[in-house]
Amino acid sequence: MKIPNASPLVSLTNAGHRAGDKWLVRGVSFNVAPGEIVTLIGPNGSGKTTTMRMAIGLLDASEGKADRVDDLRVGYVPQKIAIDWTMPLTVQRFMALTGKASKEQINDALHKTGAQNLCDAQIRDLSGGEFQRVQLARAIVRKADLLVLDEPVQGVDFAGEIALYELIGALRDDLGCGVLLISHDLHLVMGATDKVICLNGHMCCHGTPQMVSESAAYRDLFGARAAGALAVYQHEHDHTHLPDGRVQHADGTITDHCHPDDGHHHDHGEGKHHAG
Amino acid sequence: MKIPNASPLVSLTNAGHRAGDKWLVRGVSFNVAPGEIVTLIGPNGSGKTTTMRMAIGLLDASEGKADRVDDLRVGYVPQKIAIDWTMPLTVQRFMALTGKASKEQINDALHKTGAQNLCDAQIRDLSGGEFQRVQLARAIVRKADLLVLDEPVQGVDFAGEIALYELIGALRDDLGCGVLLISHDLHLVMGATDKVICLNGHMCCHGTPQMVSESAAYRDLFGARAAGALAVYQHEHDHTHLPDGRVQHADGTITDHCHPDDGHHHDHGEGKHHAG
Amino acid sequence: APKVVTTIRPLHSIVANVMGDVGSPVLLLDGATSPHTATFKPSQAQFLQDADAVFWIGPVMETFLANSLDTIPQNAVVKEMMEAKGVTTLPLRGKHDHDHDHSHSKKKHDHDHDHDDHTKGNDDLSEETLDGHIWLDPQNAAAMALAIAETLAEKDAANAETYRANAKTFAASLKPLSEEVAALLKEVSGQTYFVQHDAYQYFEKRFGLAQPVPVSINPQTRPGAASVRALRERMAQAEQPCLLSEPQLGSALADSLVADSGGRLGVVDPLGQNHEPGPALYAALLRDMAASFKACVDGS
Amino acid sequence: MLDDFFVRALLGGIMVALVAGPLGCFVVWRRLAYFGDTLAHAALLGVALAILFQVSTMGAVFGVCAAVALLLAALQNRLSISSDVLLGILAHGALATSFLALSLMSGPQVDLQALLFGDILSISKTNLATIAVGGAIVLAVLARFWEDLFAATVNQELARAEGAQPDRANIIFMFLMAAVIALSMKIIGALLITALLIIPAATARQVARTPEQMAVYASLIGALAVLSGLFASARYDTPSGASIILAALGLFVLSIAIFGRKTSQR
Amino acid sequence: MLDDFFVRALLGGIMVALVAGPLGCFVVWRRLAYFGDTLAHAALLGVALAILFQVSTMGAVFGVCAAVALLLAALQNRLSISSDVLLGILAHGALATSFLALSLMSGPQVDLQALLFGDILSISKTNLATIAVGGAIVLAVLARFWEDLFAATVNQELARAEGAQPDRANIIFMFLMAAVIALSMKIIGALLITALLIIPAATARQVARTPEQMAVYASLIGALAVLSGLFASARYDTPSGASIILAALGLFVLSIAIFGRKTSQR
Ligand SMILES: Nc1ncnc2c1ncn2[C@@H]1O[C@H](COP(=O)(O)OP(=O)(O)OP(=O)(O)O)[C@@H](O)[C@H]1O
Ligand SMILES: Nc1ncnc2c1ncn2[C@@H]1O[C@H](COP(=O)(O)OP(=O)(O)OP(=O)(O)O)[C@@H](O)[C@H]1O
Ligand SMILES: [Mg+2]
Ligand SMILES: [Mg+2]
Ligand SMILES: [Zn+2]
Repeated sequence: MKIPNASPLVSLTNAGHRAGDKWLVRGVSFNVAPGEIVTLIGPNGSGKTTTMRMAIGLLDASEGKADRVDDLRVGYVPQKIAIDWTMPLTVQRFMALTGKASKEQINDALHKTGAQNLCDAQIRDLSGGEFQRVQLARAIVRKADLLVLDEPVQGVDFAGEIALYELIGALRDDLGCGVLLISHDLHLVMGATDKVICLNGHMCCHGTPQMVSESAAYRDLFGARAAGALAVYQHEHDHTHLPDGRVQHADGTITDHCHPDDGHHHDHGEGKHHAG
Repeated sequence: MKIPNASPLVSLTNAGHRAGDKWLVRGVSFNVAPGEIVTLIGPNGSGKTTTMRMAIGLLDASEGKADRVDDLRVGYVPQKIAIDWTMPLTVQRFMALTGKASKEQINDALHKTGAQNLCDAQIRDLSGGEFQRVQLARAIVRKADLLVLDEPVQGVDFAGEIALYELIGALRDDLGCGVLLISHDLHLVMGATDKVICLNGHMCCHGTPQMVSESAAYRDLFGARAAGALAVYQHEHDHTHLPDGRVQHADGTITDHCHPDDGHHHDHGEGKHHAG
Repeated sequence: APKVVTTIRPLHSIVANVMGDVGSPVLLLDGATSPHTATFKPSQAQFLQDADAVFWIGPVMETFLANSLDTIPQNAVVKEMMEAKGVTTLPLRGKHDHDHDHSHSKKKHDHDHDHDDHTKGNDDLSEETLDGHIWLDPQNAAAMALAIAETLAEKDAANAETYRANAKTFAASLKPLSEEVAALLKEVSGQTYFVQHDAYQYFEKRFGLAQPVPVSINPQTRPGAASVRALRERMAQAEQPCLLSEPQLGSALADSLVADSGGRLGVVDPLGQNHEPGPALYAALLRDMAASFKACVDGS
Repeated sequence: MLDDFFVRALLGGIMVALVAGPLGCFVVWRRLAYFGDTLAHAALLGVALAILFQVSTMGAVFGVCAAVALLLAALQNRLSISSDVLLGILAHGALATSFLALSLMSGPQVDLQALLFGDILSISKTNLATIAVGGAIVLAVLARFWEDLFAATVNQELARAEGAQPDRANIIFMFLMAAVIALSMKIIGALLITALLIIPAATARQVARTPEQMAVYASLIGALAVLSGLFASARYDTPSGASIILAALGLFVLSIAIFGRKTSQR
Repeated sequence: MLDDFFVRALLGGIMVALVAGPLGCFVVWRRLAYFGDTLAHAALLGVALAILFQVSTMGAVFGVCAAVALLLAALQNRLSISSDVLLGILAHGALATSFLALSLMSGPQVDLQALLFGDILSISKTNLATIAVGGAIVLAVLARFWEDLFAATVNQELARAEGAQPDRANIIFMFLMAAVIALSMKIIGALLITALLIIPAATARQVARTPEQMAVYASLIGALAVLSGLFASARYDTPSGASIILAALGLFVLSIAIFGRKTSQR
């Protein structure tokens, strides 16, 4: 079923899901178009995962509609996944779970997510962060039209977090796939997203990161600290505070405090993708 | 078995664990004393979880020693936990899983971790972050001598993350329990920790956060950005960058840039616990 | 009239003959469920509980009942036929030359060693190594009838003489029956035949038949490959070998043996499944068996 | 009153159901539905060995059942195979071994069916006393270790880290199961006891929100199944064991018709 | 050559083992070890119904087996109870119903044993042809849906999200199982086919690192068990079915002695 008008890959229209007589989430409407990164944010239990599962058809919409284009190729990284420990399952085999993939493609994808050494490891032996990287690689190797990522970097280490978010942006650019993302790392994702949907049992606010982070609803939900997330993302990239109080800038220079002119620039802008 | 000298609750002495013929981690030595927060950091797959499981006796030390005091009361939040979805198990019942707890104590603990509304929910219905909060509450309600927390705030939302780390610090202060913590949120934990153990298959470096974050090993592992983690933690608490580039300070004033004198102070210091 | 309960059809028939017009005994094990799998219906338990006399063959035959007979009857005299005066019992034939049957009574015998009330430790192993198909010998049937009459006479003194007289009449009627059957089987005596389970030694000895070759030694298990090879060779040597089995679901082994050797599969019915229960059943059963034997062994 | 077989059957059945309720919950949670069948097969091996070595049947059966339970406890979570497969292997192994043993001896026959089908209508007063005493002991031990056992069932690792001694609890549970099944096998048959373990527990699962609720409901539902099954059996003169199982099944179907949510694994 | 029963037994047994290998892997992964027993019990119900309604036994048995398989597929993951419990309930339900049906009629005796114990030494040429054709079809269908089925086994949700149609795969698998067991039940007995499904797969699990390896190893190990079991049976004149099961068990014990790691659930 092709949806006209810029052909969104998935589109929710006033969708809601009820379990028993409790509404987990209601009134959600948004599209994900090819080449677009849409991020769902919201506090714990606000219905992000529920919304995402409706979007890809794992849950029925109890009201409203959830449409997908025909033969949509999805690459999915769920929030929780239990794999029976009695399964003999190497990382390599897991990578080709729902579709064929050549050894090369597999290695390449693992490399991208920093899991290149794990090709022959058994899934059940992986550490938390390793498994998360493997899952992301698996979603990538499918050459999906739509990447559906539910907190894809949970448990990933300090350096990996940023690298993986950047990878997601790069994938969107390279493959032109749509990305539906859930994340709590506001300071990392706000800047790298095309559209933000802010949930709290219903759709609180939505729009560009810029718009959302200025909205009152957003501040009510996440507090004043979050308001700076869009900025912090870029801010952190160009200077770091050393433990002794001095500041090291992106260009390597070190100053006592962060003055606007001594080597670092707070280019808070359109929230465009930050490549480095 | 009481260990003399300030009676550490657990102590590893040159401990290592081998699976098959592969060493997962080797040569780890540290103590956790009552009232002390010890944080294990390291990249994915560096052996943090393995070390922690050795420390509390879930894995045998293949070499070296892992000692615990007699009748040590442990409160444990594992990194991964699979609970069979066929179990009828409410949050309230889960809270008393390994020890009795009054309804009041349970409510109190749930309140502390922001899960107060979930008392009657079924465990299998919880969202990722909700379950994490419940698990932390369960560890707390045990009034343990030692809290053993493996990435306790994974999946917890933006505001909850900080609040929960602060809760852990407060618990230590109130109950005088020891805390053994694993975390990738360097910018949040480095400041609130007494001792940091930096792992990478072996013990890279260890000491106070101050010492560790200045060490070369630490920078090699986590990169220059991480070096500022200790500072960022406190930095973020006293001013936020607004999306338009202006800066909001802890006292509410807003300035165009972050100057050292206009209302905010970078008191990068001993890495002492930050209460607010 | 006393309430009399019996177990299997042939025994029921004998008791019915003994009681004659005084009353009719209850037949406990009927229906298509085998006594292994059958658990009691309340009506059956009620019969047992109210019974004045219970006649059964013995634990080797109605294994399933052994326990119930200890617990349910309130004031019945429980009489085990295998221990009755005048009944000759034969030991089960040993490995390779005997086999106690299974098929008909997949249900009735089966000596489970669990009815502890009957098995005092293992000292009654000897009892359990006896073959339970005692009624297939008409002389045993006569002895059983007399024993039953004595038991009933004790319970119900008023009809004592009727019972004794009936028993004598029945015993007497068995003589001509025996002769008739013997005459029928004379032609086939000495001929080789095969049986699925070695259940007919009382019949065979009484009427001078040859000892059969059993297909399986132990109905619980299956014969080994070496035994099967030997058996197949013997059947191949025989011209149109006869394999006797009992009315029940086909056994794969029996079917394949018959098919491969070009022999005949005969059906004998030692429990009288195909007859109406009643006084006439016993004689009909013996005649029927003889006819089946003859038809299978000599092809007529 | 106890002179009537029906009264004894009612009493015995209800007592067994009460004990089977909580125990059955663990069977259901731990995926040990195969346990009863396996022990019945093991019991056959016990009988065969008893005959072969001329020892007491009773003792040999208990011995083999306990050995199988211990073996299961020792191998669980070790071999990369799940409990039901392990139970299947043990069941087939025991059965095949006993066939082999039986084929080596002539003489008395032993029958698996005899172990599967006891008869609830034949319960004696002694049996009643055995059930009462045995059941009380089993329930007492279960209550004593309930917390540890439940913690171990929810999550072994959590239980171990926090001092609930899952291994001990596990072994105790296996012994309780072996005792109950071996005992009941003689009295009401392995088939009925297995059914009374799993069907009421599965029914209770549809309505219960906590484990303790489920245990109590399972007991009550089991007792109700015994009651209605036996009365139906008396009314329509149907085999009692089968009637009780069908009554339990009826309650199960009822429960899923009323409460069965379309829950899918998250 | 096929005129010799032993050759036929060898051929038939090995073919069954080859088919059972890959199928058995799924049985082990999906915790369906109880499946064979359940279908054997369901088959008894089929026989009872066939007698009661005077229809073909073969058809009734297949019908009941397929119905049970479908019921299982429909109820799995829906009722907050695990597959083994569901199988247990279905098995007991089928058995109790067939007892009830049998108690209502008189006439020839029907016996569960006949369904449990087929005889591998009685395989006819027609049987051989049936096994060959049936086995080839089963393997072909399995190969065709292998990927989907495996994805559904690892994780239903992932499979569904990424278009692997786990429900269809599930139903196909259930039908394959019902077909294989119902077919083998007549020829080699439910007991032997169940053993050939789970024991070689569990053995292969100890050595295999990938699912495909495990499937191939399971086939080979099963064939080896048939071979050595049958030769032992010829040599020592032991019951063939039991000998094969014990040979499989021996290989299993060997595998855990050599490869059995002390893996504990992480
Ligand atoms: N079957 C159910 N019955 C009742 N409540 C449910 C059920 N399933 C989920 N919930 C509740 O619905 C809410 C939404 O869950 P969801 O998983 O969508 O949250 P989320 O936004 O993804 O949270 P998180 O950030 O913690 O992952 C939660 O409060 C959860 O407890
Ligand atoms: N049984 C095993 N056999 C082989 N390797 C193993 C086994 N168990 C764990 N490993 C490996 O040991 C390493 C350490 O694992 P561990 O879980 O301790 O890492 P971690 O530091 O906690 O990582 P993370 O931050 O991702 O949680 C990982 O690389 C993992 O793949
Ligand atoms: Mg979520
Ligand atoms: Mg870890
Ligand atoms: Zn027999």
